[in-house]
Amino acid sequence: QDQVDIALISKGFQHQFWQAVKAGADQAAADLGVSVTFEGPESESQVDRQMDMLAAALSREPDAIGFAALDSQAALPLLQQANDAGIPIIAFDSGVDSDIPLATATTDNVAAAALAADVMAEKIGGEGKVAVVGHDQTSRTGIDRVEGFVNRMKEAYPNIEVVSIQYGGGDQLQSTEITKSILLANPDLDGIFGSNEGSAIGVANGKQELGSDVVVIGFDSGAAQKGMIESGVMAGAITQNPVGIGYQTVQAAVAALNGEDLPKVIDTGFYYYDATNMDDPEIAAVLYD
Amino acid sequence: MGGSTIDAAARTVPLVEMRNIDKSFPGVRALSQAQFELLPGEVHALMGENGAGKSTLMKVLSGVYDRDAGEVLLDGKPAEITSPRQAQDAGISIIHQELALMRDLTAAQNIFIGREPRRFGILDERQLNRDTDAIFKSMNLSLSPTVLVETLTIAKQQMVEIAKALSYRSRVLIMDEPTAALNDAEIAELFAIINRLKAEGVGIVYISHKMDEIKRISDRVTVMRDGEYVGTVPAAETPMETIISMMVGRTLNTEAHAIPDTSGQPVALEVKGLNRGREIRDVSFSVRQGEILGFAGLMGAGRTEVARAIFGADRKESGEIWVHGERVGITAPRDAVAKGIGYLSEDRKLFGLATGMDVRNNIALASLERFTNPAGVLDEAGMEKSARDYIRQLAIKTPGDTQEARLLSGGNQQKVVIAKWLLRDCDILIFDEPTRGIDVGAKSEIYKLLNNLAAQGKAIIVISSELPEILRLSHRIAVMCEGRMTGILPGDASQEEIMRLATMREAAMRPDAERKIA
Amino acid sequence: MTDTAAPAQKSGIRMTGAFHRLLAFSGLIALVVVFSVASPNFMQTQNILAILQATAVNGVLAIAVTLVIITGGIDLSVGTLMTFCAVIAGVFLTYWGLPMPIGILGAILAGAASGLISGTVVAKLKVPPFIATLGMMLILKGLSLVISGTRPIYFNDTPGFNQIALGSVVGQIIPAVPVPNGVMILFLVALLTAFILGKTALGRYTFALGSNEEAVRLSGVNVDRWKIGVYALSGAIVGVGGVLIASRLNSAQPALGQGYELEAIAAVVIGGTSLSGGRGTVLGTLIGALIISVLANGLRILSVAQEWQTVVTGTIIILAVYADILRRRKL
Amino acid sequence: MTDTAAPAQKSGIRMTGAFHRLLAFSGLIALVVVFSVASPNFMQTQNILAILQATAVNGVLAIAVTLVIITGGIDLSVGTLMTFCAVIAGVFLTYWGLPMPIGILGAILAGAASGLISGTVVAKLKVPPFIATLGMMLILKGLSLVISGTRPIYFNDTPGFNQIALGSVVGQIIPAVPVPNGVMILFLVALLTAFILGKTALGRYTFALGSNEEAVRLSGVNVDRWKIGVYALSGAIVGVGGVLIASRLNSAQPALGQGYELEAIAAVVIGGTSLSGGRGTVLGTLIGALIISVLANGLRILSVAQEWQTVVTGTIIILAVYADILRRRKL
Ligand SMILES: Nc1ncnc2c1ncn2[C@@H]1O[C@H](COP(=O)(O)OP(=O)(O)OP(=O)(O)O)[C@@H](O)[C@H]1O
Ligand SMILES: Nc1ncnc2c1ncn2[C@@H]1O[C@H](COP(=O)(O)OP(=O)(O)OP(=O)(O)O)[C@@H](O)[C@H]1O
Ligand SMILES: [Mg+2]
Ligand SMILES: [Mg+2]
Repeated sequence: QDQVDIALISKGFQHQFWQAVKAGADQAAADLGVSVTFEGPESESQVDRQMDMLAAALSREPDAIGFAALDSQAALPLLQQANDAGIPIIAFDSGVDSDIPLATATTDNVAAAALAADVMAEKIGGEGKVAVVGHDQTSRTGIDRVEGFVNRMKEAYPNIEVVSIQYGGGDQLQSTEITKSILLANPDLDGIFGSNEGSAIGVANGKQELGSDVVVIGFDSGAAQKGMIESGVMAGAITQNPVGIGYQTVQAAVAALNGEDLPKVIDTGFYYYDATNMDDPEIAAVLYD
Repeated sequence: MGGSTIDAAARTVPLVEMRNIDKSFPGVRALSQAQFELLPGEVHALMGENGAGKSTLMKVLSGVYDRDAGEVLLDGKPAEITSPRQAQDAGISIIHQELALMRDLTAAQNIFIGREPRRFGILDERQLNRDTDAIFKSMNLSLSPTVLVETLTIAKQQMVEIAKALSYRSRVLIMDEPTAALNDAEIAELFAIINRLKAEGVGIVYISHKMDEIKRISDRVTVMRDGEYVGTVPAAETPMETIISMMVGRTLNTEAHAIPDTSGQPVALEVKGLNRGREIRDVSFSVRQGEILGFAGLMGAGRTEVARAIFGADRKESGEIWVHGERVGITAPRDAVAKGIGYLSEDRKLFGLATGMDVRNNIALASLERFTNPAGVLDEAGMEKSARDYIRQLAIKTPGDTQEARLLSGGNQQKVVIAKWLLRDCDILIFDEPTRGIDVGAKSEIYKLLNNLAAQGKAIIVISSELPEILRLSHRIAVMCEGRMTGILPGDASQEEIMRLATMREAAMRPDAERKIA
Repeated sequence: MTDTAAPAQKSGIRMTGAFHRLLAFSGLIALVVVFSVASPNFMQTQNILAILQATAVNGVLAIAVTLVIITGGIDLSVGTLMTFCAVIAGVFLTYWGLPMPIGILGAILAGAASGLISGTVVAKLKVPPFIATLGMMLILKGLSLVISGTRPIYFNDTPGFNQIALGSVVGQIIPAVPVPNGVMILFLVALLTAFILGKTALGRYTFALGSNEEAVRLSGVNVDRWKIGVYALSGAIVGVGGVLIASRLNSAQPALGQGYELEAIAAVVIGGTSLSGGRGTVLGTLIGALIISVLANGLRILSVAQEWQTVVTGTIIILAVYADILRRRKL
Repeated sequence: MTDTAAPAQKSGIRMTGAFHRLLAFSGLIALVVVFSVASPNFMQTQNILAILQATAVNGVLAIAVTLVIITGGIDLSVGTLMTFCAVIAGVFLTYWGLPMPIGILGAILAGAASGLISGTVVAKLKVPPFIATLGMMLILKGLSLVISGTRPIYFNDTPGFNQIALGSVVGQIIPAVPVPNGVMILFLVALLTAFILGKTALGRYTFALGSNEEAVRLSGVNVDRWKIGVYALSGAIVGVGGVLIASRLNSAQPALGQGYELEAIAAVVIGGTSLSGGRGTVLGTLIGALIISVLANGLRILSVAQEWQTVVTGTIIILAVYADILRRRKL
């Protein structure tokens, strides 16, 4: 008898966030005695590549599928096909506008970024100029986090102006250069928000290289970001629970295969962390290296 | 060169012996049981029609191609030469028929490529240029070692190739049509060098289609036909007709040069006050229908430049061009072609042929519109028929009209380009060195063809560096020197008159005059 | 050997074509055999259709690039141009509510216009194709974002739009083989392009330009015009690719596309088209595109770790081209 | 005109060099002037240093590609090779705890080894450089992920490692101009490469190969060996780039690098090196890389919307190359 085979199609692969999701999934696979594959396109813009991956996964006839849709509409025909074949589907990271997924393990990116805005406002004293270094101009997470941050600032903090929003593709080097330009063009800047791990590290790098004392709020975790928060270069960061997302996705898939009922939404949560609470067990559990 | 040389040589061990060499290319048997022998201190001419296999045989000897079968002996001992390097080490160097220079490097860098003088691992450019200068001086060549090769005319590039071959100080020197691009003065210089090398005991293989050169320079002649060995004869004792009939397997009749009276014919092309920098200075002339106007001059006289300027291939600074009594504006070759002017360039590989395409398409290249229906679809059958017609008419040696042009021998490539313009049916034709690298048989066919075209009323300009050719063909002869037209002579002018006009220089040529980059 | 073939084909699709094509196929067949043996899931109809579907867009782009490469050029802008065309379709259909055929035509014309610009920059300004199309790649990438307002445009208001790629006219006739329309469109584009290359003056000049442009110019041909024509045709084909991907995703994704050009070029070269110009076939390109899709699909079906998939793909690309070179040398 | 110049320089840096270089600089200067006028923040020492720092990695990669392009080839693998070399340094220093110099040497040797492989595939297997290096790009990308275990490797245990790029030896001597070491390394690499190109046999053959490879072969030169040598040297230089980026980020990021090759090639061509081989200069490449950095920095300083930045960059790349072509035509 073969092991239960679960195919996870994610939004990305190389980035640490997705590797953390993969780690969680692998952990769950080991705990539950199933086998899991994990695949994702190179960038969050390659919607069609994700379709090809999903199609290939379907051909493999897995027992269940976990899917983080880059574009929920584009995936509908294939998801329908999976549904018709009786393959249970668990959505993760972002939801799909459809009833097909039995459950969705996700973070509310808009709310998470709004929390970043709140922290930023507090750190800079409720007024001043801030900037955003985003990771992707068009992907769901990219848009949600930048808009979540900017809209919260507009609504709640009229004295804070977002002077510049630029995108570094999540590439650390590019984000570093962008940050330096922003800092040099706006010498009176008070804070910068980096919208994912690569962006946040790039922002902190840029700050360090110029010897600026701007407040940096990051997103996600990883060894570098944790180190920067410890050393004070970065004030703090929002983290999701990627390991938890991966783990719970696989867990939900197994539960579905066992015929258990699932909640429609599994909120995996998000947290603000800084040097003061990083070692709290609750926080430490969701941080990854 | 008397028989004594041969007698003396007969007793020595040959430098090179090639026995029963076979070499095939896809679809072509280039060599079959070919033979060749070279003695020390001998100039051995290798002759044969286009595609006879001369270049291929020499490429086998110089390590460019591996032979399929046969033996090569050096100094009587069997030798394996599988790379140009091995050939060099064995004392064999070659001047290739197709120029093989690195255009972006200087003359000196080209000559010593692979053998650069170094000091502490660093290139010693000073030494390099000194050595090169010494070679140039020994050749009586006024050329700067630091000139970029791409700025040189074909003739000067050829001289650089010769200098390169000489620099190896080889015992065997192969020259594959070294004079195709040279003028008489340069040829005389080359022959002086050959005689010097001969005296030093160097064996020289000399390939040329110019019959008079063979008589002047060579001791023995080996004739090839269709990749096979035909025979070896002493040069001095054997009448030219015999050699030619060995080459072509029949005797050729050379017609007398008849100059028709075209003075009553309307002017087809008139050029007034053409100017461009130093290359073309106030050139005016006209050609009548049915007339062949020869263009004579030394290397770099500007004849090619004039032709290209008329044709619109290069821009001109001033000047008028009149076609059939109507002033025309020509800014690109297509304007010229639209006015019925065709130009056969002097460098067929670079400018004449789409080498990757087949013979049929090369012939049709200038006339595709004619074979295109309103929907843009080509009439392939029509193209095939035309191509086959011209392959027959010009006796182009090719397995078929779908053979790739690059696989033809040099001479046959030239014929393909001629066919292209004939098919285009231009009534003003400019032929720039039409017989460069073409064998005697084909040459006389092309002469006949040019005469026929003239008789049909076409106006023809023939640019040639071979005076006999100019004299043989032209109804009138225009002579150029340093960009100016120094005179127009009747077709029965003497060589001396032409040379006098061709050397009517304004000022003595500065030694670095060819360095055009300023 | 191919003396029996219609003479018309000989230059465009070359004399050694038949044999060569057979051998080029053999690489593809070898891959298929290996994957079939390795996984029972590979040879299912569903999976074959998935592979074909995955080939559609890249295949169309590769055919477009084939034209440019035969002239001796290269086109790095096909990926972002595809996206630009998709966005144009989105603007026409969703923002402006125009009828579907006009949206499709708009996308194809936008592609042709962009090709016209690239071609003009290459032919008239003499900018090397690599740079001209690299510049265009960036320009089009930016413009797609500008025009779309940096977010996807959905085609929900144009019912039937996603049937262009996903529906199956063939399946309606023969239900057993529901070949998606996208794949049929790829084949149609391939046939049409092969016809243009083999039988028309434009095709002949495409080869001639790649063989020796100067000789063509000196033959009195208006080289610039034909070259621009080739780029425009190539752009129009990319426009078809834009419609296909928009239909497949039922949306125009403005950030998509960069990187697709390299995959398309790889398909072209694996298919035996020479990067130095003058030779190439549409059939070869199709095979090249299929090899890439089969490889990607097969490795996924076998659940090969993603990082190793990349390594294997890189290796196979080199080996495929090397095999092609060996084959030619033997001929 | 340049009769007084040392003859040795003529081929490497060309006869028309002096004048041409002046004009190439003028494009850079024009950009600098425009941005200085447009923003008071542009001409600060800090910003100039930021631009230089931003040029370091791309500059080194561009110099590496220059060598290959002069031979008439192209190298698409420099971006991912850079990452691979950085990962190797990470493995040596962080995973294995070896001393810093060995880590640096390891990265450079890894680059040279990869160049050796690319060069061998190109020279011996006759695979076109475009494809050989495209394959290598994918292979190296996968291997970086495999070797690093798909996660960044940090250099926290190697104190001083990030001083390689970020420290400033110059600043310690002249505090007013704290030019980062990374920039000095770029200049060193440039000087060394210019020397090799102009004064050594390897350099001579680099130009000769790009000019007429067949002629070099017919001259009895071991073409393959030298070509492989050029690729290996180029790879070693990319290795330096890998060390630079690792030091700058104080980590080896295995997912980074793809896309950097096009920027490097753009710098090379903007700098006047011909993609058809045979001609090119290191100085030109440096200027080209600076033009790209200045452009990116200036547009960011001016807060031009990102999508428009891409459009402007694409346009300027085309215009810069076109200006270079016009200039040459006049000479
Ligand atoms: N590389 C090649 N591939 C295929 N065929 C070739 C090749 N080189 C030469 N040939 C063919 O071999 C035959 C001999 O050619 P070769 O160049 O030796 O003739 P040649 O006597 O030097 O002629 P020419 O006087 O025109 O230079 C010709 O039929 C030619 O088409
Ligand atoms: N590519 C070039 N770059 C610079 N100068 C050139 C170039 N080609 C030719 N020239 C120069 O132009 C002048 C005319 O050369 P052209 O080739 O027209 O002479 P020609 O009379 O046709 O001689 P040939 O017998 O060599 O064909 C010469 O001074 C020559 O040095
Ligand atoms: Mg020959
Ligand atoms: Mg001439």
